[in-house]
This record gives sequence, structure tokens and C-alpha cells, in this order.
Amino acid sequence: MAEDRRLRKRFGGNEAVRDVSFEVNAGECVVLAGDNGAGKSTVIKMISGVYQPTAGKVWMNGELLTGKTPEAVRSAGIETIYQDLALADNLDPGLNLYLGRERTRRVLGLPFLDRKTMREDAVKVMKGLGIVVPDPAAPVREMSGGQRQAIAIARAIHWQAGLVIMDEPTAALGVPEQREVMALIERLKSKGVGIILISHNLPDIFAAADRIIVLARGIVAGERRPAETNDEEIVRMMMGATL
Amino acid sequence: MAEDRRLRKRFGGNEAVRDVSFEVNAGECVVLAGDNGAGKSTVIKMISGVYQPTAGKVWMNGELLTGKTPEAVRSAGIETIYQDLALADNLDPGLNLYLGRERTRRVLGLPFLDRKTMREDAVKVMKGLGIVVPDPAAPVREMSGGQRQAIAIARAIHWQAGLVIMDEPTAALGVPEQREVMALIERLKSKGVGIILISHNLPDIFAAADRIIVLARGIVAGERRPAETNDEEIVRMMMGATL
Amino acid sequence: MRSLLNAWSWLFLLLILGFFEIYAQTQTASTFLFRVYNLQSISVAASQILLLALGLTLVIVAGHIDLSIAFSTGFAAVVMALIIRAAGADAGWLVVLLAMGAGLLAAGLVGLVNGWLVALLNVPSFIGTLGTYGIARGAALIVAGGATVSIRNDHARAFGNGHVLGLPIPLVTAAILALICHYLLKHTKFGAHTYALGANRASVERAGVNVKKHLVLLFLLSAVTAGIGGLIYTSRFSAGAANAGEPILLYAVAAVFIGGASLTGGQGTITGTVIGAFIIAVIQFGLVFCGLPPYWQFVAVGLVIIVAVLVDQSKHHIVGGGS
Amino acid sequence: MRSLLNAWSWLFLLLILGFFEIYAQTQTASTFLFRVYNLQSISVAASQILLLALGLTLVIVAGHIDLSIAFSTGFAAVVMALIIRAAGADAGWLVVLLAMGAGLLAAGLVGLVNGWLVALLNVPSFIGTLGTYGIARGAALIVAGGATVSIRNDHARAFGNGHVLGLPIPLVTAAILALICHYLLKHTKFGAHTYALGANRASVERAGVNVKKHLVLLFLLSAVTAGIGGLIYTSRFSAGAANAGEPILLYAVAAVFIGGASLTGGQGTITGTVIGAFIIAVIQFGLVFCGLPPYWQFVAVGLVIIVAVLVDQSKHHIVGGGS
Amino acid sequence: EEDFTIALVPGLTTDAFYITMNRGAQAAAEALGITVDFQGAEEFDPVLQTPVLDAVIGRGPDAILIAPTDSTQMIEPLRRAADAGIPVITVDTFIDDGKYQDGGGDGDFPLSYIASDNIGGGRMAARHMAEEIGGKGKVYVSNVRPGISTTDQREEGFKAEMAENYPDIEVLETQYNENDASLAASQFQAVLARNPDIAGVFGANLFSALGAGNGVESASKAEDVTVIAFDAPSSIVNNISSGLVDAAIAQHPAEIGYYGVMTAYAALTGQSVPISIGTGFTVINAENVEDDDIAKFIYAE
Ligand SMILES: Nc1ncnc2c1ncn2[C@@H]1O[C@H](COP(=O)(O)OP(=O)(O)OP(=O)(O)O)[C@@H](O)[C@H]1O
Ligand SMILES: Nc1ncnc2c1ncn2[C@@H]1O[C@H](COP(=O)(O)OP(=O)(O)OP(=O)(O)O)[C@@H](O)[C@H]1O
Ligand SMILES: [Mg+2]
Ligand SMILES: [Mg+2]
Repeated sequence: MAEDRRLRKRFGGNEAVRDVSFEVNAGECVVLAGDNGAGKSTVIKMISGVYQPTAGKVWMNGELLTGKTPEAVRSAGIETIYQDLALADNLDPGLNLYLGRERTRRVLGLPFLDRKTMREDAVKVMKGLGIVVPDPAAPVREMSGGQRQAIAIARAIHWQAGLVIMDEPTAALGVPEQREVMALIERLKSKGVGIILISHNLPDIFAAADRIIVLARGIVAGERRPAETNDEEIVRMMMGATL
Repeated sequence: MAEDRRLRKRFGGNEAVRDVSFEVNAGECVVLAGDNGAGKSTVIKMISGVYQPTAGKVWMNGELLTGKTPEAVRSAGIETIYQDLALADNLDPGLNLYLGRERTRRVLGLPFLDRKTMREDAVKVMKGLGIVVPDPAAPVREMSGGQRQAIAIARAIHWQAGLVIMDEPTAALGVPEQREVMALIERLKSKGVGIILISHNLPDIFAAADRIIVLARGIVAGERRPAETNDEEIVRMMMGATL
Repeated sequence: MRSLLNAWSWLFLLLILGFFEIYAQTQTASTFLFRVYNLQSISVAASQILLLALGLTLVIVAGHIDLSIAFSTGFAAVVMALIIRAAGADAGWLVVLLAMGAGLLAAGLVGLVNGWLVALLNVPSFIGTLGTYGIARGAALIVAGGATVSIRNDHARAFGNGHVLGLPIPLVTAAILALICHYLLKHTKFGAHTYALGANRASVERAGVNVKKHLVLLFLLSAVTAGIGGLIYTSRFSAGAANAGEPILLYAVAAVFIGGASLTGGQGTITGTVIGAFIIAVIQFGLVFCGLPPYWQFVAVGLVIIVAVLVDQSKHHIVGGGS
Repeated sequence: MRSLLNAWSWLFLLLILGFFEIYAQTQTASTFLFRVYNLQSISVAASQILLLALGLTLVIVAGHIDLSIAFSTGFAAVVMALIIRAAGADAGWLVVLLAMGAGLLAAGLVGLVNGWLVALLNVPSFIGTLGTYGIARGAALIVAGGATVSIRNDHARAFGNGHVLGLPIPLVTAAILALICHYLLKHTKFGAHTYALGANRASVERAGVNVKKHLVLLFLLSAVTAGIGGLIYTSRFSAGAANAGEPILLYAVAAVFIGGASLTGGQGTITGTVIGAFIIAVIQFGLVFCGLPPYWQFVAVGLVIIVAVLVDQSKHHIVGGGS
Repeated sequence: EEDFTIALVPGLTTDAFYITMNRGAQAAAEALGITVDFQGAEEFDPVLQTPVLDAVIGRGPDAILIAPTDSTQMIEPLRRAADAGIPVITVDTFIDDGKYQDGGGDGDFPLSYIASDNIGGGRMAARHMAEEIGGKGKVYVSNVRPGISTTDQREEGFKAEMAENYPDIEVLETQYNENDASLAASQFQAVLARNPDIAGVFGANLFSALGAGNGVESASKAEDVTVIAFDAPSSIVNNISSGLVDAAIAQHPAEIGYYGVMTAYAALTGQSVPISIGTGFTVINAENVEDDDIAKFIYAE
């Protein structure tokens, strides 16, 4: 479904990612694992259009995505949860959920933002993740770390995407919420949605992954199916290049 | 050593924290556990002087801290790792490490920032955490999520603090780095440093804690020693109030 | 709760009005507030400020600034005047409308250049619009031959000094534009994106919004509302002056900031800006009305601006917020 | 690598100088660059801009703005002139120094008020300093009785128009202040905190820095450097004018932004500001030197400002950075 | 015949008065076959005029005609021209005491001063005002901003004349409008609200008068309030025709420019020149505004 071929990204003198190639099939969850600074976030930003690769190409269902804007990538059916969440801090959860695809209702023929419905939807989606927001009309600036992350997750899963990219989606979540997200990934997979997951949590990685791709210092150190490997090997592959 | 008595914080109409009291002894690690939005970060911000409590008091070694600025709290020997990291994105890791306590050297009697030494120190401290920064002169804006978190950790442990507060310090860290931080906590404890740790990771909580205080919806749902309890009970206490 | 936020600024405006009313009653045994004449004068002055401030509010909410409106106004004013003059003394309604259209086009051109610079070339808006400030100024002066272009046209004059339902036309124009801008900022996707842009550009970009197009539209809007200010100016004074907008720029920016906007973006409302513009117009009128010596007026205007914001600050302490 | 960043602005400055030199050689068979007179005139003009822009740079790096410097300059100029005039025609060095001290105190007062408003009362700096802009303006006019306070004092005149080692004293003063500000911003804790403040106020506060004190010092610094501009003004022109700083404010802000600062703070350098001020001074002098008609000069200055920033932008594409 | 280059530095470049002065200067230049360069600053301000003057000196003209923006502040900058051997003639405004070549004062070096005197113009405006309002009532001056010598002098002359000769006329506080016609209109309306019996306004420059005229119109007081304007660009003349402005004191800027260039030429060709040349004023009002011989005093646009 989605395919990345020989992606490469250079920041000034630092080559953060080199020759990373992999593909994701429908209904499959590919985990990108790797130590801090290995280049995981850089890879997914190249897929989602935030960074332009220095070299390499990205396809989705045969369509070339390289060089497209985040706008075009999103409308090609790829939703992304960024590690820095990318929320508009001054807007409420409802508007953040619908950012770029706001719901409107017509009054005298003119479209008006339907804040109420959007807020209610946000409360509903977040409840599905186990998160209760005390004041859904408050800007997300005033939310706790986990509440903010839940909004970012809600934003990505609320749409009918073909591929969902998740960059450490559970980092700030509580235990029950983490379980909800893992269950969610299973549900998405069963609907045929492809998933790229980045995580540092080994149990989660093994639970969710169909394939694990290990990055080390910007290159692919190896690829394994969870059944074929174990914690120790994966950690060794991650460190391989850092030591 | 440090004591918090009946802390309470109200944001507009939302009472985020109510009647939270606990104390930390030298060389002890107290874990604040709780679901997302339970009020953990709010409690530690009241201790570190970022928020003024609506009611309640904080003492450190008999000295009243309530009403003091973050500046005064920090010089009373309390270092804090904030969940949002609180880094100056446009400065390099060295300056972030030393922010507020910069090193200078004298040239013709005038103090000049000693950027080089500060950078080297930053590289050293981060290496101790298992993190390698490709360009130590780059602003931290250009660092990966884990690298940024390592800088925030480095900043708190680099000083001779009596109490170190850590708000989800390992959320963005890789597996080996998480282990380093756990080892670090042990080292600090053995030096007599008190620790308040916030974490969502149950194995870490049980490994590090001398006492676990569970917050649920802004109140203390219970306090346990790790030996007296288990995962399930802690999770039940966290959820108790949210369900 | 949140909808009451602006209540403080309203209150402050009422307070100044009350102060001047008491002054009028006790010192001059007349009234300040209950004279149509005073209200009209104040509202026309506020309108001229608003015409620069309305579009600017959206630009500032998005975290940018537009200095060039100072001369977008003048450019539009001069172009309109030139066309009417070229058409001769007894040009009809159609010519006046045409001239207005041409004036707006001229202003819109400045807006497009700003948008191009800021959105596509990534020039910081302060410096980019300072550049077009110079260019629009030069262009207006060159077109006008340096001086003010005076016209004699009863239609234009009727438009600038006439009334609709007893309300001065500049006020009506500003009110309609304020409604449109309020609708845009508060009730449309465009407005939501504008707020988000001011808080975190990445959030909007990654949400799949075409930020470049959005920025171009913002600068176009601010140039066009300022241009309408120029049309009103030419009609009111029967003269198109290249520097019509320049002295008002600072007041316009002040109105936006008094209205609750901030340099860093993400904040501000049209209601706030409207109140801000009226606060400025009321004190300028009121201080003269009270007979305050001119230099003291500078001091008093400065003080009132500061107090207006302090009053606005106090709401945060009451409604909540950390530290 | 990083230290080369400014190279582009230098290059651009050299480019304009080169352009004017070629013009001079080919069109007037003279030289632009190799005449002491031209260099001195340009550097004195740049100095007057710099004296407002230097302190302002630090304020802008910290994410704030200071509009009141326009009249801190005038306030200092008027106070200095009044004291010298009061002391009579043949007042000695001591009186002049004393008068300068008093002028600085006056400017410093404005800075303290700004600091108090912004740091302690949390008034946004744009609007707070716009308020003190009005107040300082009124105060300067009231103190001066509305007019320019002219003096006759050979010491003051020698100071404003004299030379040290062949360099005009205004240039020497600006150069010394530039060095001090550069040292402060680049090499001290104070500077590091200023940058951090512009990027993330919370980072500095939580690091245990007294941010309020820091802000007060920043506004004091900017008022005092602007005040020194006022002293130079009074000495150069043998007259203290209340609006001495006003016409240069926009150029000063432009110099800071051309030098790489941004509205949102956290960026900018003194070297950049110095280059910015010289770019402005060179084109203003050079365009007159070339005999470009005045209105075209507005256009040309606008264009050069934009191009200066575009050149500055291009470095980012070469040195790196995402998206 | 020599090809001289003379620089004309106005008080500001964007004012009809100085643009008209330039027309006169160019006419003289054409007649003499020499070149006149028009170079000035955007605002009437010594801080802005000085760098322009410095650059003009750097260009090395044969003579400089300048309207100094301040009588004391421009002495030092102009001395640099004199030191460079460039003859200086001041037009419209002066430096020091305005009496040159008499051996007194710091600014004694210019060769000649050619102007209509602004204080005198202010006095003339006052006399016309007094005549129109019948010698009694309240009037005020609408002015740009404090610190501009020409407009300050018009105000000064106006007030002095009133104080000396018209004891029954009360001159209220001056109002400063920053060159914003809209603010000038609002100020008139506020003054009127405070003083319903206001009898007249003296608009010290174009925008002050335009604004006052508009304020009078909005208040429907065109019959009762006398507006006297200073300077006569055609926008004011239009307002005279339509009755909003009662009279304008027109200076003769084209004459000033013409005589300025002629004087400079005379000096450059070694002839002696008068130390001062006064050009007159013309009062334009509804009676003469349509006259053909008045048309030449209306400023260029
Ligand atoms: N905008 C940037 N400019 C310069 N260097 C960057 C930039 N973004 C990332 N880098 C560098 O590229 C490398 C890879 O970063 P990346 O964020 O992809 O790591 P990651 O694998 O996501 O790590 P983590 O697990 O810590 O989030 C790091 O060394 C980082 O410092
Ligand atoms: N500045 C603020 N203004 C208003 N409400 C706030 C603010 N900060 C936090 N809150 C609210 O207070 C509650 C507690 O927040 P807090 O950040 O303390 O939670 P937490 O326990 O740290 O959660 P997490 O594990 O998700 O970080 C939340 O409901 C949050 O929305
Ligand atoms: Mg990452
Ligand atoms: Mg938290």
C-alpha cells in the first residue's frame, strides 16, 4: 500500500537518515523502533510531507507522494500523530480535532462553525480513549500532558485514513489509556488500515507489530517479525550502531 | 525533609487538586501515580513555585516555600524536570544545562560565557544517560524528542539538589536510556537525595518507589509501599475515582 | 464565562464616557453623551481608525503585522481621486463607483505583494510590509505628482459626508466591515485557521491547510479594508492624499492591541478592536471637549491606553489561569 | 559555519557600496567610497539610528518591543538642553556633563516605567510602551515649553561635532555602545537569558532567573541608549528637540529586523543591527548622491529593505534547516 | 555661459508648497540653461533633513538652496556646506536670526534669504479672521504638531496679531492633529461641543484646514464658523469655491523658487546679491477665487 524507497535526509552537516526503505500493507502494523535520535521521527516527517527528503521517494497506492505538501498527503489518506503533537494551543479540543476539516452549519445560507458539535465529538472520541476533559471549551493549552496527547490521537483516528502514522502515541498516557490505544490499533488493523507505529515500549512493540524495522543511527539495522525475535535481539540491534 | 500540607489548586471553575498532603524524606523516592489529568503535574508545579496554591503549604527542611518564586525554590535545593521540559529552544544543550547558572571565564577581568566548557559538560552528562548529540552547538530545537528530554534530565541532576522532582522523565526515552535513568535514581537515593517521581510505567514505579501515592481526580486515593501492593491494586486506585 | 471576557473593556469604555458626562454636567452644564452631534463626530473618527484596524486584526491574530496599510489607504485614495478628476467636474455615480473599484484594486495590489513576500518568500511580515510601505508610499506620491489630488464631485462628497438612516456613511461602512470581519474571524474555518496560525504554524500546516494561500488572503483582506478607508477619506475631504493613512496607523495598531491582541499572535477579537478604536476616538474627542491643554493630551492619551490594557489584564486574574 | 551566517548581510552591504561606487566612477567620474566626507556623513547618520536600535535589539530579542524610545531620546535631549541653557552661555565642561547625566536620568525614568508596566503589571510591551511614548512626548514638550530648546555652548558643540582620532564622536559613541551591547548579548548570562526569554519565558523563569528584574533592566538599557542618542542630538544640533527621536524610530526598528531579529523574539544580533543601520544609512545617502528623484527613493528604500531580508533568508536554505 | 548645478532642498518633498517652489526653480533653471536638483526628506524634521543635506553636499553642487527645518539645529549641518565652499541660500525658512552677512551670530554665512515671512502670514490670517467674524468671538488654531518651525510661526503670528490688535477675540488652545485630517475634523467638533459659539478656525496647513472644513460641514456650521487656511493648494481652493473655507493665505512659492535660483546664479557669476528678498502673500477668498490673475497663485498639483 505505502512504500518508501531509499529515503535520505541531511540537516546541514548531519545526515539524520540514510537509505531507509520499507513498505506497509493494508491492515498491517509496521513498528519503527530505534534508539533516541535514530531518525524515526525524521522518516515519518518525510512520509507525511513535513520534510522534503534529500533523496528517495514515497508512494501510496502507486501514487508518488514525494514533493507533496502535508495537505496533499493528508488528503491522500495518511493521518499522522506527531511526537510534538502539533496542536493549536489556543483552540479547544473540538477545533483541534477538526482542524482543517471543520464542521459548519448554515444560518441564513451562511456557513457558521459548529463549535458545539465539534466539542461534543471531541469529548466522545476522547472518552473512547479513556480520557475525560473537565472543560471541553477550554483551550488545549490548559490540558494535562495525557489529555493533550489524547487529542492528537483523536485527530488522527477520527478520519477514514488508509494509513495512520503514530509517533510515540502513548508516551504521556496513563496505563488504562495505553491499553485503549493498543486495542484501537487492533481495531484499525482489522478494518484494513495500515499503521506505522513508533514506540520505545518493548511489550507494546511486540503486541502491535506485524513487522519490526529497527533503525540505528539513520540506517535500517534490520527487520524482524515479532515471532522470530525477542526483546534482547531488538535492543541489541538498536544499540548496534550507537555503541 | 520536604512536606506538602493540604495543597489545593483551582483553575477557574475546575478544582484540579484538593487536599493533597505528603512528605518526602532524604534518600527516599516517592512516586506520584495517577491517571491522565489526575493533578500530578499541578501538584509538583505548586511545589516548585510555578503555580501558587489556592490553599495549602509547602515546607523544605522546615523552611516555608509557599509563595516563593521558582528562583527561590530552586536555590533552596529543589530541582525539577517538567513534563513540558521547559527548554529554551534557540540555545544549545550547554546553555540549557546551565541556564540561570551559566559558567563564565574572565578575559581582561570581564566575565565571558564559557560556551565551550558548558557544551562539553552537556555532552558528558548526556553521554552518562546514553544519549549522543550529533552537533552540540546546534540549538535544542533541532534535537529529537529523546535528546531533548535527556537535556532536561541533565539539567536537574547536574546540581547538588536535596530534592529532585521528575515529571515523566522517561516518556520519550529509548530502552537503554530508560534503564540509565532508573539507575540514576538509585544513585541519587544512595546519596541521600529525595526524589518525587511521576510515571505511568508500572514496572518503573515498582522498581523505583519507596512509597507510591496515588492521585485520582485531584485527591489522594491512597498510599502504599511497593511491597504491600501490586499492579492491579494501583491501577484500581487510579481508576477508582475516574470511573 | 468566556463570552463575558470583553465585559471589562466595555466597562472601561463606559467609564470614560461616564467621566466625560460628569465633566460636561458639572463643569459646562451640558451633556457629553446625549448629543447626537458628539456621538456622530466620535463615531466617524472611530470609523476612520477602524477601517485600518479591522483587517489588521486578522493579520495580527495570525501572528503577523501589516505596516503597509498606512499607504494602501493613501494609494487607494489617490487613485480614486485621479480617476474622478480625469472624468471631469460633473462625473456621475458610475464614474465614482468605477474610481472606487480602481482604488480598491490599487490597494489590493499592495496586499498581494505583501502576501507573496510573506507567504511565498518567507520574508518576516514586519520587514516585508515595511518595504511595501515605502513602495506604496512612493507609488502613491508618484501617481499623485507629489501633492494632494483634489476633486469636485457631489456624488463622492455625498457618499463621504452623507447619512443612511441618520447614521454617517463612514460609520455604516465600518460597521458592515466589522460585521464581516467578525464573522470571518469568529465563525468560519478561515478564522479558526487564523487563530491556529498565530498559536502554532506547524499545527495548521500539518492539519493540511494551505497556509500560503491563507496568508495571501489575510494580507489581501487587510489591504482592501485599509483601501476602503482611503475611499472614505477621499469622499469625506474631496481630496486624495498619499499620506491619508499614515497618521492613523499607530492608532489602528493601538486599537487592535487594546482590544486584546498580542505581538506573538493567536489572540484578539474584532469586538475588542472596535472597543479599542472607540476608546481612542472618545478620549481624543473628550480631552478636547474638556479643554485639556494640548501637551497634556499626549500624556493623557498615553495613560488611558495603559489603563485600558491594565483593566483588560485584570480579567485574567479573575477568570483564572496559572502562575 | 554559524559564525559565517552574517556573511550574507555583509556581502549585501558591500554590494550596495559597490553599486554606488560604480555609479560614481562612471557617471560622475568621482568616487563614492574613498572620500572621508562621504564615509563620515554615512557613519554619523548610521550612528544616530544605532543609538536607538542597540538597546532595542535586546528588547526585541527578548520578544518585546519599545516604542517609547522615540521620545526617551527627545526627553533626554530637552532636559540636557534646558540645564545648559539655565547655566548660561559660558557653562563649562562640568555643567555639560551634569546636564548629560540629568538627560540620561530622564530617559532612564521612562525605561523604569516601561519595565514596571511590562514586568510587574504584565502589560504587553507594545501597548505599554505606546502609552509611555505618549507620556514621554507630552513630558518633553511640557518641559521644553513646546519649542526646541536651543543652546550655545562650545563644549557641547565640540562634543557633538568633534572627532577622536579622526572619527566623528557620534560614531565613536555608537561604536562603544555597540561593543557593550554586543558583549552583553553575546557573552554574558544576561544575554543568554535574553535569548531564552524570547524563545520560552517559562524556561527562564523555571531555571530560577528573576525575569521581572531582567525585563526592567532590558527596558532601562533601551531607554538609556536612546537617551544617549538624545545627548548626541542636542550636542550635534545645539538644540534639544522633544521629537528628536521620533522620525528615526521606524528606521531603528527596521535596522533591528534587517539584522535578523523577529517579531516573536529569540533571534537577532548586535552585528546584524549594525549592518542593518549601515544598509539604511548607505542607501539614504547613496540615492541622494545618485540624484534619484525623491519619490523614487521611497520605492528604492522599500525594495532594498526587502531584498536585504531576502538575501538574509537565503542563508537558511544553504546552511540547513528542515521543511 | 556655464552649466551650473544647483541643489534645492525643501523642508519636505511631499507638500504642494515646496512642489510649487520647485516649479518656479525649474522655470528659472530653464531660462538660464542650468540644472536644479530637487532633493529632500519625507518629513519636516532636521534629523531627516541632515542626512539628505550631507548627501547633497557629497554630490558637490555649485550652490545649495535650502528651506532649513530648524533655525538653530540646521546651522551646524549647513556650516559643512559653507566649509566645503558651496554657497548657501535659504528659502522659505532661515537659520539663526535670518539676518545674514552682518557679522553677527553663528549662522551668518548664507548669502541670502528669500521668503514670505510665515509670522507675517499668520498675522495676515488673523486680520482676515477678525474682519470676517466682526472683531469678536472665539477662535483657535488647528496645527500639525509642535516643533515644526513654519507652522509654529504661523500660529505665533496669528496669536500675536490677535493679542495686539483684537482684544475682543479669544484665542483658545491650539489643537494638534498629526497631519491627520480626520483627527482635525473630530477636534473641531469637540471644540464646537465645548464652545457652541466658536467663531473661527485658522488651519495652519493643508490637512488642518481640510479637516476643520470637514468638521464645519458635518456640523452644518458653514454659515457661522469662519475657516481661514494657510497655503493654497487646489483642494483648499475647491473648498473656498464650495464655501467651506472662507479664505486662504497664499504664499508665492513659485516666486521664491524662481528668485532663489536667480540669486544663486547671480552669486555664482560673481555679482552681488541682496541679503534678503521678500515675496508677498495673496489672499484668496470667494470673491476673487475665480479670477484669472489669482489662478497663478494656486499651488501645483
Ligand atoms: N530540524 C532538524 N535540524 C537539524 N537536525 C535535526 C532536526 N530534526 C532532527 N534532527 C537530528 O536528526 C537526528 C534524528 O532525529 P529524529 O527526531 O528523527 O530522532 P528519533 O529517532 O525520532 O528520536 P527520538 O526517539 O528521541 O524521538 C537527531 O540526531 C536530531 O538531532
Ligand atoms: N493552566 C491550567 N489551566 C486550567 N486548567 C488546567 C491547567 N493546568 C492543568 N489544568 C487541568 O487540571 C487538571 C490536572 O492537570 P495535570 O496537568 O496536573 O494532570 P496530570 O496528572 O499531570 O496528567 P498527565 O498524566 O496527563 O500529565 C487537568 O484536568 C487539566 O485540564
Ligand atoms: Mg522522535
Ligand atoms: Mg502531567
